[in-house]
Amino acid sequence: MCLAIPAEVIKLLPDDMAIVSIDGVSKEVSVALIEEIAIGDYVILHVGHALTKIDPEEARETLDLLRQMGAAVAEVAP
Amino acid sequence: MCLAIPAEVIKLLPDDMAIVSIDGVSKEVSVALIEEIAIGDYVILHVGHALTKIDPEEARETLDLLRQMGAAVAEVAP
Amino acid sequence: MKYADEYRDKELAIGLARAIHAKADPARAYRFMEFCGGHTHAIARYGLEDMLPANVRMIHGPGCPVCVLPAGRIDMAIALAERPEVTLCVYGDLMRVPGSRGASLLKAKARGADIRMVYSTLDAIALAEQNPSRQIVFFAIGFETTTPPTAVMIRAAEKKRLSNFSVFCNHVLTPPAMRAILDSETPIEIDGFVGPAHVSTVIGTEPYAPFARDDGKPVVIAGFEPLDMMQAILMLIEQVNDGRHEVENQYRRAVTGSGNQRAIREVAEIFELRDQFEWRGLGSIPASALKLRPEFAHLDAEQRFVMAELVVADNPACECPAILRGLKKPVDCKLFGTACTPETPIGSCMVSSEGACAAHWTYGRFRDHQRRLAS
Amino acid sequence: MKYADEYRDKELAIGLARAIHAKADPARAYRFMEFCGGHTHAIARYGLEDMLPANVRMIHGPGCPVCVLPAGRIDMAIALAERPEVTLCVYGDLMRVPGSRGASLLKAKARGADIRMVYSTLDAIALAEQNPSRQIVFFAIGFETTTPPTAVMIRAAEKKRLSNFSVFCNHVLTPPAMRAILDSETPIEIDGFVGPAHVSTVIGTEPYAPFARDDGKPVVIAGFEPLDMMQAILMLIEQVNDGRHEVENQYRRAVTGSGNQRAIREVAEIFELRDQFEWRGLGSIPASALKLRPEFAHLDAEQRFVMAELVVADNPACECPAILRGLKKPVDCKLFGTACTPETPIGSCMVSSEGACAAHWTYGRFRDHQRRLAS
Amino acid sequence: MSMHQRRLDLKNGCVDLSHGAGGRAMAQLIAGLFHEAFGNEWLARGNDQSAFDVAAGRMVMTTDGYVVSPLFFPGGNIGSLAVHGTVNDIAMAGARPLYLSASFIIEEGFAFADLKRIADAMGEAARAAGIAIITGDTKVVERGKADGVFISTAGVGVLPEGLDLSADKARPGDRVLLSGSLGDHGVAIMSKRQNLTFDTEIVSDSASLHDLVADMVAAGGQGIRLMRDPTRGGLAATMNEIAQQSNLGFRLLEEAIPVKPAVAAACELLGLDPLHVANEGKLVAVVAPEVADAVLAAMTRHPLGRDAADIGEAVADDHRFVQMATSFGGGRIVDWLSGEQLPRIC
Amino acid sequence: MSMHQRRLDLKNGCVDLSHGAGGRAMAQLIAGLFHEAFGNEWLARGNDQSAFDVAAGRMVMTTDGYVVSPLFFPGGNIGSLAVHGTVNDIAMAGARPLYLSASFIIEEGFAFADLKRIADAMGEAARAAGIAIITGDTKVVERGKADGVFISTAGVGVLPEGLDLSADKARPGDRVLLSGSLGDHGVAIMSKRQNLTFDTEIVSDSASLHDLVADMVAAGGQGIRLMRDPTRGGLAATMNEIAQQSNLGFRLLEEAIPVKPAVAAACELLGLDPLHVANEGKLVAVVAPEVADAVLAAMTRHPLGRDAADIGEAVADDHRFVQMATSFGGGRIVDWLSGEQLPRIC
Ligand code: SF4
Ligand code: SF4
Ligand SMILES: [Mg+2]
Ligand SMILES: [Mg+2]
Ligand SMILES: [Mg+2]
Ligand SMILES: [Mg+2]
Ligand SMILES: [Mg+2]
Ligand SMILES: [Mg+2]
Ligand SMILES: [Mg+2]
Ligand SMILES: [Mg+2]
Ligand SMILES: [Mg+2]
Ligand SMILES: [Mg+2]
Repeated sequence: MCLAIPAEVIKLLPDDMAIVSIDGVSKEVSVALIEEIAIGDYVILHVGHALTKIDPEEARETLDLLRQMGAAVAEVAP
Repeated sequence: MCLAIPAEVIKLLPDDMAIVSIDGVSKEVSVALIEEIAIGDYVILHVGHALTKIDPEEARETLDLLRQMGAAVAEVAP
Repeated sequence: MKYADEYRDKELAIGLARAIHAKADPARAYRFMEFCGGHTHAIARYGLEDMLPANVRMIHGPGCPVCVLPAGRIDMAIALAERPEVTLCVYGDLMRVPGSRGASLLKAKARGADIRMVYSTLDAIALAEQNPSRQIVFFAIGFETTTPPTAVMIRAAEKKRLSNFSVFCNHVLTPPAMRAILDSETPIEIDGFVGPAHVSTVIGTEPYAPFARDDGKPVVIAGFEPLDMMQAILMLIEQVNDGRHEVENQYRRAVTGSGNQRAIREVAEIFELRDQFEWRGLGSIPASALKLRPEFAHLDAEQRFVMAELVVADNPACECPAILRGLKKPVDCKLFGTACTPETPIGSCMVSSEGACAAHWTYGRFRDHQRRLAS
Repeated sequence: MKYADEYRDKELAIGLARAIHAKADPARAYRFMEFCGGHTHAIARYGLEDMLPANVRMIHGPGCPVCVLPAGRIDMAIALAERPEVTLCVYGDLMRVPGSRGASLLKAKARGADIRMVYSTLDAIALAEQNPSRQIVFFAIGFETTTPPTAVMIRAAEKKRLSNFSVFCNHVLTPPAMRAILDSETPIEIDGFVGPAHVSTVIGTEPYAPFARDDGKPVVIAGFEPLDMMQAILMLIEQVNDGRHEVENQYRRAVTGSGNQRAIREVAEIFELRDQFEWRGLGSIPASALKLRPEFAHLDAEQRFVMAELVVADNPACECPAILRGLKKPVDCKLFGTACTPETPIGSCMVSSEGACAAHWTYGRFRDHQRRLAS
Repeated sequence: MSMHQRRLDLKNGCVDLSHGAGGRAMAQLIAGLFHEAFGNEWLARGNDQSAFDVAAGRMVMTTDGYVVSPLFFPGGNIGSLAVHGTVNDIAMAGARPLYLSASFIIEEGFAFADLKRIADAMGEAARAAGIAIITGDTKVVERGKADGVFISTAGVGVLPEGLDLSADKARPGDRVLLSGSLGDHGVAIMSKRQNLTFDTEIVSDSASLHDLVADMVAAGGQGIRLMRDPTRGGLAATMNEIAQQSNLGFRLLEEAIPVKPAVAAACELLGLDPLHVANEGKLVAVVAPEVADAVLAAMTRHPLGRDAADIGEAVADDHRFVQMATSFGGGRIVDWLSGEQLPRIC
Repeated sequence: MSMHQRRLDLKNGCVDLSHGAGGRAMAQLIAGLFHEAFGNEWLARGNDQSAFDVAAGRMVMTTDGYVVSPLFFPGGNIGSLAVHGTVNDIAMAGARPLYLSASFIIEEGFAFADLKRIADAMGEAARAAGIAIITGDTKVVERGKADGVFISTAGVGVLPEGLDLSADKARPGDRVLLSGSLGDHGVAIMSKRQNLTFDTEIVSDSASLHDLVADMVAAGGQGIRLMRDPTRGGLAATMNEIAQQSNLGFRLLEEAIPVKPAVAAACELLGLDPLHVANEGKLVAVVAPEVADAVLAAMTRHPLGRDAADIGEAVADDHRFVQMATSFGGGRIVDWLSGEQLPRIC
């Protein structure tokens, strides 16, 4: 459910609007639901609204963990 | 101006309407402008309204006159 | 078609043509104006010109209510139709009538105005009933013939208490137009009139009496079939030859002296005279048109929509004023067949196929060519 | 696509798949319900089933707000859209959702109802501004994810004082649906939940605590990318193996414990709980949906248009209730692939491509065939 | 195709946007309705084009779009018309029609039942003409973006050797032959138009003329200069087009031109000229005077040319006037229709 | 034609009903706008059909209707599309396109300037493809009964001897070749749709493929089983159609299928699958394994096949499944698009 994709804020507009970019596609969206927004932030975009910001630290840690989980087995597995 | 054609009344309808016939074409028209109308009457039809009845006597007389006028000359002309 | 085919008989036409040739005095010219577009149409459609002597010339009059509607009234109608809430109902002939700067209802419709062609006033009433959320305006035009059907419609709208219906009234009167032609500043060259056919079924022959009596012009009311026309021409020639100037009635099968009293009464109860009205090609003519009486103001589109009167000057190069007075012919106009054609009419005489210029373009042009060849 | 492509990496997937195989105890079965259609989609789209051990089975939950919308609410929307003054704005997914007797918004549109697909709530506002003479109704659906955008729209409508705008509210809540599954009469066979991704960006992880604490079910909130899913599955296996039942958060890059406070506040100010709401496939669930607060009654389409509540029974042959509780699979339904296909969906699980039956039809069918061949 | 779909509900169903989206619903509509109605080996192969064998020689190609309103009218419907009209444009070259293509643009909400009647009429008209509709296309547009259904057909045919009919080939002295009475199609259509409704026995003359043409070609051979079907704009438009393209004039005889009384009456009622009214089963041929009698005889022997008549001749005329001697005895020009064909009050 | 008319006001004028009524206005529109843009000897003759010589052999015929909205889009307009699309359906048979017909259905009020841009684009596309639009038709309908302009083109072409490509000819073991990246046309169109507007550099791939096809035929000859352009319904529809008609299945490799990042991003934004999105300048060929490398090499040498790829193979499968190994490592079915292509929220 709830189709939503990560998008980078590339321009802030009046009235809680912003332009986001996704791999060469840009679109005007609402950022009214986000407390503090800045250019360069990544947000989760759903039906034309930014729902939340993506935390780059957490994202990196999750990836690291993923790598460790796979690697750990690879080492122990025969 | 004022495209109008002779049409025969073939049916009387409520609300001052009637069906008229013109050589195999029939159409519902208003006869509200005619004082007394009867099946078999010919009327002058204009924009869906009967404007006046055609007087068959006068029509015949006009034709007779036409014939005479032409014939008279035919006789006198060389 | 009974009461039509008999009056299109070729044999009788030959007889009448002979009679006309016999009666027309070769020593003089007969210049008759057929007032009505219907007559113009008959002349063109049946090729009557070919059957008349060269010294009997027919001058096409202003008798087409579509042609004489001025550009300003068309502009007003377009502005009305462009209002988002309005659906304008018009007779088909109106669609191509030029407003100012090339505008027309056809083009306005193409650009999005809601304009519907209707065949009868009753169709407009039906449209109003079927579309209660839209303002249906009937673009009423026409001479005395077409006014009674508008009156019937207004009665029906009253009876049905239609609150979304109104009339943009442009009905005009024939006698004042004849008067305007006769009172023209440049002396006109007309020896007599073929009087209206269907107008006269409504108003009778009496309204033409002054033109015979006061102006000394013979008038013969004639039907629109070609034999009607030929007979009327013959009757006019006889009046001229005799030095008479009377109102005669060739169209007795449908026209009486006093007309259709019921229709006259209805029209009188609903409409009243305008002080002035602009005619394309003839200019402003006093007491020549009708408007709704104050009792029917609620059905008057000009009041409901507070329509501003628009007046647009006729193209000065257009020779219609002279043509309508018998002073010039279509080919005398330098716009004829170049800038002005039935596809892009400039003056009133080119607007409907019954205008003098349009009829000549559509049906008669080849004769100029023949004449040029002959000379 | 940053923050997406990294989580679709094939090499990392192979590692995670190995880890899952290593951690999954061959002696037992792991039956996890992914609540969200987004997870179902990821499983199907990326072919995750092929990468899991046979004893780890994913059960597709009710987590698609389109699928769970009951036929009665669709019928209500159709009746609304059929009103001549109404333009109904809908998200595209809704167009094919079946109402009763084969009806759908797509078919109602074909038959003349004014139904417009919008991408965003802001489009509905623009439509209302551009069409002041029409009643614009927004068909609001969705879980906690989609409710805040509706709230933003309602604030905008208030600010712009739109008198021709209203909302047909069908927003539903995920925790009560999970509760309904857990409280099902027939004991369910689910060992843990992959918890919602984007719902949780709004409401946070806390609302899932009771399912872990009181029901003893491990819950791992997971993103919608395939590696997110695999990591979550591994985390669930570890919880099961450890005998733990906690709420864990795999989707930490976008989900916090307490969620998006601003969004939660907006929603709370505008909406309130309904006593009951019907879910397709799950029946009536108490306190599982939202309606507009009395302060916003003027924007509530159900009140403005005095909409009658319509309830339509689910097709009794449809196995969705059992499928949504993990008791049956799509192929166990005798309508699957015959009467019920994505073109003619009968139950909630076939409605959107994320329903259990639709996902199996669209992406997974061939495995039945392969299994039949193998056996 | 076995695609696990419910059958098309041909009784109560209607077209929706999914039938134009390139998915299963579209495939089902095409297979269940169009292939069913047109039934031939080419369509059955299900390709985006169809192949056929040709002998060396000369072919013709034509297309017409059909937007007639109402879709169903006395004497036919848009489907039969879409076959007849295109067959006729092939036949007017003197060619034998072979294959048609059909492109449908359908408004969402259009009833399957009506679409089936239309497709069936097309199939029937094609079979009657001995041709096949071998390739097609279906698009669906939103409500309010079409008018029920539009059909564009294209057709190809083969020319008999040595025949090269063309509107620039008329010569002074040529005779003008008309295959039958004027205005039936246009009057039948107008009789069913909203706001115009009148009753008449007149039915559309819509018919495929290639068989009549074959008889004419057999009788007149290369003495036939050109043929044309007087459709939109009627005989008047056709004669003026030919006059322009051949740089000459015509003299027609009104008396010789057949018009049914009811057609004449309807035209008087509406203020139209029968010479401007559309026909869909009539042709005009301009032929060398030497073959005129033979071609006319061949025409009158054919059921579709029973009322054929010699209606006039081509004349030298730099002004390219189409003149007509009226049955009343005078002369007039027969001009193109100006603007649209509108009912007139004056 | 000298018809004493004012010139078409190509700057500010627009089509009205008179331009479809068969009179002088229509003749002027056709001569002044369409003949001007398409300019060729056939149209100049002004007949209702056009003739051309053919050699003995096999021909193909096809038609498509074009109803694209918006009419003008990045990379083309409805006019260029109406040429490319129909040329491609001819080319997909392996045939060389020869002639097109064009049927226009125009909504009153449509600006001449836009019509001219469209006609010019058609003329240009036809000249670029080395073909001619030799016959046409113009209809005008009332406002609200069309969507600006619809164009139906039909086309004919000649087949090289011995070539008989058909969607029922795929055999297990055959390779599937795709000529380039997917979804560019559909995404370019959607980026300009009202309520969907987004910005992207993506332009439609609309192009005539017959030249690429000729190179492929030269390289693969009768080893080519069939070709098809994945238009409406995208690659998914095309592969499923072939599977149905050839009664087999396919196994595709997601990794091998080129999709531009911006197309992928737009699809994610709208909840669409690039495999369902329309293309107008791409083709799929199913070829015998022996010729696969040679054909692929010929494709990649051609500018329109630069990104061509071998994307999978045909397999025996009574269920006619189109399967795909995902780039993530799993497997899935590639099904037809269900219903219409709608942006999704979930
Ligand atoms: S040709 Fe045109 S401009 Fe000249 S007089 Fe006639 S109507 Fe007027
Ligand atoms: S196949 Fe259809 S009817 Fe059967 S369970 Fe799934 S949704 Fe219900
Ligand atoms: Mg044609
Ligand atoms: Mg034709
Ligand atoms: Mg036609
Ligand atoms: Mg096609
Ligand atoms: Mg033709
Ligand atoms: Mg095609
Ligand atoms: Mg195609
Ligand atoms: Mg296409
Ligand atoms: Mg044509
Ligand atoms: Mg194709």
